[in-house]
Amino acid sequence: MCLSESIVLITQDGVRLDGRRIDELRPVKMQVGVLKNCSGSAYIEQGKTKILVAVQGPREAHPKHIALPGRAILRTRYHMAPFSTDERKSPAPSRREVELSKVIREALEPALFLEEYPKTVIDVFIEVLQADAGTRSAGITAASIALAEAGIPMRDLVTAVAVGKVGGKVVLDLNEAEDEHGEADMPIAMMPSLNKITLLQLNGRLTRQELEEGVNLVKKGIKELYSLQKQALRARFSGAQVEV
Amino acid sequence: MCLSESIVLITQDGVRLDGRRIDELRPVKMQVGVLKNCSGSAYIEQGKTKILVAVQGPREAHPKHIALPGRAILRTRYHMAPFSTDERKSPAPSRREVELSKVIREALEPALFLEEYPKTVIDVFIEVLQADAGTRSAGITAASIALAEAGIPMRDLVTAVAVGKVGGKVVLDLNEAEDEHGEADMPIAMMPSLNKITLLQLNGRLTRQELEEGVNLVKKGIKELYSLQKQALRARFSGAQVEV
Amino acid sequence: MCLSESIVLITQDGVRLDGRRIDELRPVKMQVGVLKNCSGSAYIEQGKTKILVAVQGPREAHPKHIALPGRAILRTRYHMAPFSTDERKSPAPSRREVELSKVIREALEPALFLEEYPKTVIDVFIEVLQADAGTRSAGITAASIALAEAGIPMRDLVTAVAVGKVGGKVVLDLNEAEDEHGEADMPIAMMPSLNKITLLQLNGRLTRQELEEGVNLVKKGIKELYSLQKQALRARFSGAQVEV
Amino acid sequence: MLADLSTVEEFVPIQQKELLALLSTGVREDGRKFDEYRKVEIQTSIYEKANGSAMVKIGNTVAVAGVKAELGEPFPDTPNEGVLTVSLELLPHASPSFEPGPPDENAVEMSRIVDRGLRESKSIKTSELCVLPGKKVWVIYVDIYAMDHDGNIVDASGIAALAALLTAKIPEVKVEGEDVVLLESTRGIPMAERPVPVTVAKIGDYLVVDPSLSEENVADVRVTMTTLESGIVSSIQKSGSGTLEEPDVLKIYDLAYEKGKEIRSLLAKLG
Amino acid sequence: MLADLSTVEEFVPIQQKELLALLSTGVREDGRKFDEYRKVEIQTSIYEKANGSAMVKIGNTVAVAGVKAELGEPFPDTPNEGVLTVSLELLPHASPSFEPGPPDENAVEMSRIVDRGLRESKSIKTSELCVLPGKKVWVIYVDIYAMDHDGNIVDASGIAALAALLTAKIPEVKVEGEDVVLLESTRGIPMAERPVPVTVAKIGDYLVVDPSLSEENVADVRVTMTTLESGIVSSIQKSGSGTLEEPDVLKIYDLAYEKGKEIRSLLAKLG
Amino acid sequence: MLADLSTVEEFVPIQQKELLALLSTGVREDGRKFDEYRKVEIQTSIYEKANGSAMVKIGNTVAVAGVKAELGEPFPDTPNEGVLTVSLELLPHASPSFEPGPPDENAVEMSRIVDRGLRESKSIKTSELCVLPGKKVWVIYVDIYAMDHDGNIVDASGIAALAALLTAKIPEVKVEGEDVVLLESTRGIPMAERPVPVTVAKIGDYLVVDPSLSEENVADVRVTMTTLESGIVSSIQKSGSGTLEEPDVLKIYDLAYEKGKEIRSLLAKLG
Repeated sequence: MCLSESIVLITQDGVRLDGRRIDELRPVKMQVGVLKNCSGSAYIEQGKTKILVAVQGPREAHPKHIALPGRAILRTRYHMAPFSTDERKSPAPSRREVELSKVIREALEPALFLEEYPKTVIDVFIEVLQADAGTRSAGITAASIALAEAGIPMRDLVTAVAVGKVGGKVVLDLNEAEDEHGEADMPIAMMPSLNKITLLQLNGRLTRQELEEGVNLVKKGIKELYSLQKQALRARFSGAQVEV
Repeated sequence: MCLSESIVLITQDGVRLDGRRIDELRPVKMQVGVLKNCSGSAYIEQGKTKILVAVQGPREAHPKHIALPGRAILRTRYHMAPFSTDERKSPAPSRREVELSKVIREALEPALFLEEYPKTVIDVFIEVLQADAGTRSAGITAASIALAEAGIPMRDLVTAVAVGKVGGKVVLDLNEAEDEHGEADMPIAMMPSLNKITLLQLNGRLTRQELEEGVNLVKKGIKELYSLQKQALRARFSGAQVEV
Repeated sequence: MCLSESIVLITQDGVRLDGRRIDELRPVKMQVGVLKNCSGSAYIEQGKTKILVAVQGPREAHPKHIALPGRAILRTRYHMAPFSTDERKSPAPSRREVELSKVIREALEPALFLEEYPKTVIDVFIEVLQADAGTRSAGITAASIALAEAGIPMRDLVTAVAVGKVGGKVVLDLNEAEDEHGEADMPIAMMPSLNKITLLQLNGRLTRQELEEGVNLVKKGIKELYSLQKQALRARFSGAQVEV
Repeated sequence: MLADLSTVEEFVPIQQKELLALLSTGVREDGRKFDEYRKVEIQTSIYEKANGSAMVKIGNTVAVAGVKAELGEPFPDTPNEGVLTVSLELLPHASPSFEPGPPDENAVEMSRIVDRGLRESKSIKTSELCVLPGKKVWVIYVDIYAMDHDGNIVDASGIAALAALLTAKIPEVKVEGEDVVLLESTRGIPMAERPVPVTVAKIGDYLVVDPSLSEENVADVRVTMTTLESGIVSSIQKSGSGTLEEPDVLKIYDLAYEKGKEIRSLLAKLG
Repeated sequence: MLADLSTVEEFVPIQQKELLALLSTGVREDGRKFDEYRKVEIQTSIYEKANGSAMVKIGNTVAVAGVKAELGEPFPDTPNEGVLTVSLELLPHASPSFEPGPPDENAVEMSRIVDRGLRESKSIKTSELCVLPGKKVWVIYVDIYAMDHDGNIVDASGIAALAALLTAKIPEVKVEGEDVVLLESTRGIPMAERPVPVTVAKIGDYLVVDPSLSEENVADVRVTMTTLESGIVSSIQKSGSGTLEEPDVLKIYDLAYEKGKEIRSLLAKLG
Repeated sequence: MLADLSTVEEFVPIQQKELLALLSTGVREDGRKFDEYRKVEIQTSIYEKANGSAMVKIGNTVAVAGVKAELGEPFPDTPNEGVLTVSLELLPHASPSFEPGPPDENAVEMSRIVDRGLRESKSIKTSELCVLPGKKVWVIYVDIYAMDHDGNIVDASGIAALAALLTAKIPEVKVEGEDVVLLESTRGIPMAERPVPVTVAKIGDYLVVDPSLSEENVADVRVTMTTLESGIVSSIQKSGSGTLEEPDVLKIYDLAYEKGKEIRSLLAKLG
């Protein structure tokens, strides 16, 4: 993250490069039930970021010794397709992907009643088909509705989006240019109805006050995404035809 | 595979670079029982191609969970020695070796009564010591007699050889120069007495008619190799001394 | 190992580069019980060589199928820290580390009553924090007292040190310059009270007579180290406070 | 929740018996005729960051291909030719039986079938991808993802790879001495052939084209033949531990060529 | 002998109940106050073959960091900047639950937390580590070892890395045309910031700073915030499958900044 | 079908008792004297595509070595010397207890014993393998395969490697400026020494040379000593979890030197 002086990421009037206001999400599209051979699936587009999520399970754990007697194991895999980035990404999992798989799992886990499926495993596969910033949060948002489609009982959905600091201002939902040339990126996931934070990360530099501003701003984005998640689930269960 | 104009791989009269006719095999040497510390073994030379095959098993499956209750598992490993090729080959298994291990297994499996050894594993190890084309087919031919020595009951032997297209003509049993500069390579394995095809691959370009010609020509080669296989088995079981 | 003419590793009077006599050990410091979260631990400095050893176990074997019904399995891992050498060492285990892990295990194993802990595993982790020759022998010397702290019953301690040939003379306990520019390095481990050799290796060139001389000289070093080992164990069990 | 593979295998004989009974009446489980391909849908240019991309659906089977072009070094033995690299990943999304991680033998085999189909037919004019002889050539990566597995991933993958290549755009370049400058303008990847893989399954004595997942599960053998417009077959792969009769070879060829033509006509509409 | 992880997990609820009862009386298991850090000891220059090294003890938790500097190539997109590479290994010495071998997700996460703390704060003036623009720069390897695990490895590792960097010496160089000569004289690694990570655990409703191992075992969540002298926070990581309330964020920030100052004053004494 | 390793180990005490009873009468299971090597057969130049190759049989133990020579870069610290790379694979053909795949610790140890035997004795004149100082040298790969394991793979491998090296042919080269041209004519690999490894097993109190598989299975210890014509010992390796008495060292040396001479005389006949 480096502050590049030559690019004006945001005008005096608070208009961003792509025309958005400070507190505006990118265009978002979500669909549930886009795949047939898994327990649940969802597709999300947030700006140019495009992600396909599938849930497999609950199913018997293999190998058996990983199973827990009192609850299901949740496993997550965050992965980027080789063609998802400007430079081709090696398909081998990077250290970044290992870390994100972990924090995403820990963002989803608090919402799930895993104790209802003892001795099983639930797999969440998040495949980034096109990466334009915000992939971990869009991945969480989509994973949550895929888990719902798979019938895993939940306390609440999990909804995520990043706030960041760009041209000195705290803004919502960075795109790639803002992420690269801005000063900070802070992805946050919440259970919106319960008002609990399940993921919190920061890369960059924020003052105490900006931290506070960020946490306030993010809730606006999460609220909007939450209602899109519920809409996508309704569309799925009202029997509407869904396509990838 | 590229048609190199400058090399005349075959004359007008149908004589090939190494003096063979179109429907002629390379010189073949087969021996059964060349190793002491395995269940079955065979050594084959076909032209300059030299291959050593060993069978280990049937034996208890490790780890146990791979075992099948109703039949033995057949595993095959096709591997090339680092010194077997013109350029030294890395000993790590290539994608080509992974694929050939699979198609070879599927070429041998139809001939075996695997249900006679439930819960066990039978390993076939094919080591190419010198590669001069036709290694997968020579490997199958040798593996089949090594399995016979190991006492695995069979419907029929499996016998394999390639046909190909060289200088516009469909020919039997390509050598390396023909494989490299010719137009097509089509290895085929059969259970000769049962007249069943168990392996069929093609790399290169053939017309429908050439495809038909190839399937006809290959049977001549398979018939000859089949009789050499039986001869090698007879030599082994008549108690003749055998050496690597 | 190459004989570099320009460096005088040893004077006519038998004085070595670092001032030691032919039969003199480097300064040695040993401490037992330096770590809290393992079954036993020891730290050794021998010249500039610095090594930390921990023992974990006896504990249940994982995966279970590696367990032996009649005795504990001993596992050893010899590893060098990336910052332990002049050029940064890759943290991935080298073939040298694999070999040394094996010979170290076989040097320690004869001293242990492994049959007292059937079905368990005992792990010995040897981490070289700074390498200045003699790391395998110092690692063995330290591992032995860490195993004693862990309460594993023993026939005798195991004590190790190298002899070598430097400037034409057989000397005790090579340092790095002597190892690199000398003619031979012969690490030896013994159970000192039982007078049994448990490790013997040689790299370099020795005559029959030098081999004999080396085996005699090494016993002087082993005797001195043995008494330091016992002193370190007494210090640990007399309750003295110990720090890394 | 799918039972694990070993159990599936145990049940095969029974399922096969039912399916064979059905096939003996001349119809397939999903009502198709033996030589009837499922509906094929092709979408292209779906990912802007890729030089080319395509999604192919064959019924409920979905495969996606992304093409990335990078300047790189040629192989020493072909200094004046671009490089083609094809890989196929069976996404764990596509089936409960697919595991994430490095490709297993099935994924390796399938990606090599697709790769050979493109390569042996000389579909790409690699000599036109040379930029600085012996030094810089275009390296074309084709990464294929099986996303939803309802049978016949190979054909879906091969068609997706072909569609992505046919519609890919790579930058034009200007060579100044030893330097290569990428221009704003783009061109297509020069293609000589449109090789289309068609898979036929043999179940008992019946040959059925474009097998569904349940047909694959009980099939003795699958054969993929890749044919060109001219009728030339450029790649064949038998897979599965069953056998073929000699006459099957030409029967399968005829099916593959016929269906290949139909699919090639769909590709022609991509422009 | 520690029980295996799955069993531990089963017992968590019970241990947590006991610890919560204790916390409700205002004290921690080891007698500390909620905002009390354990005693921190820092030793530096302990390995002569490393350019810099440090051992940090937080109570019974021990981490060691070694810095090696080598001349190498810059990344293509930052041709005039040195390279920083941070890695953390959880030595099997440190805990019966650590396995030797390639880092698992916990080790990867922790090393990335330490790495980001140093990187995002721009603590190292990487532009001053450029030797020959585009060709030769200093590559700084920071290898951290967790040696004894009694809780809060992340802070111990981050402080050890920082202490090793602050006291490291790298050779001065002379550039002659395209050749780089290493001189006898040395200099420090140019540092702009002293980012200190501080970890706070949430157990039930209680926030405790610098969690011990038994606190970590029952904590719902750990949050590591790395702050700078100016009060800027340069990296945050929540880890663990629990949740935070919104007001926790600033409470944790305040704890992290306060404790960071204390630790920074210890580092100031290193000279 | 061999029982798995753990079971074998359980049975060792019983087998050892029987073998010791036999040894106490002065004979070995196969009738050999304690200092008697099995029949050694050496064939060379068996693979035309290798620069050198050899098959060595010691009784029923078979090892094969292939030498490939390639032009490559020297190591930075020895810019004027060729490179020797030795590796040993225990083919799964050789024993039911060998697994295919990357070498385990036994294979690594054995290949390092063979490697050190060749390297520490300076058997190859690496300086004569330099083609363009600092840029191009011959890299000599020696790949050894244990094919049939009836005991004493190390000696078979070391002798096969030596025989393959002694009979290898590498192209002569012509250096034109920075270019290296390979000529049609060939020369041998320049050798200074013929280091021969000889392995002695200790079973109870008995030292037996060239142990068979059943002897290895019950031996407490194996010691391999590599000696040169001059009597110099250039490499020693004790392996196995048993112990040696001090006088064993010279006894083993004397056996190794004596048998090494016999084997060296066989190698002399290769021409």
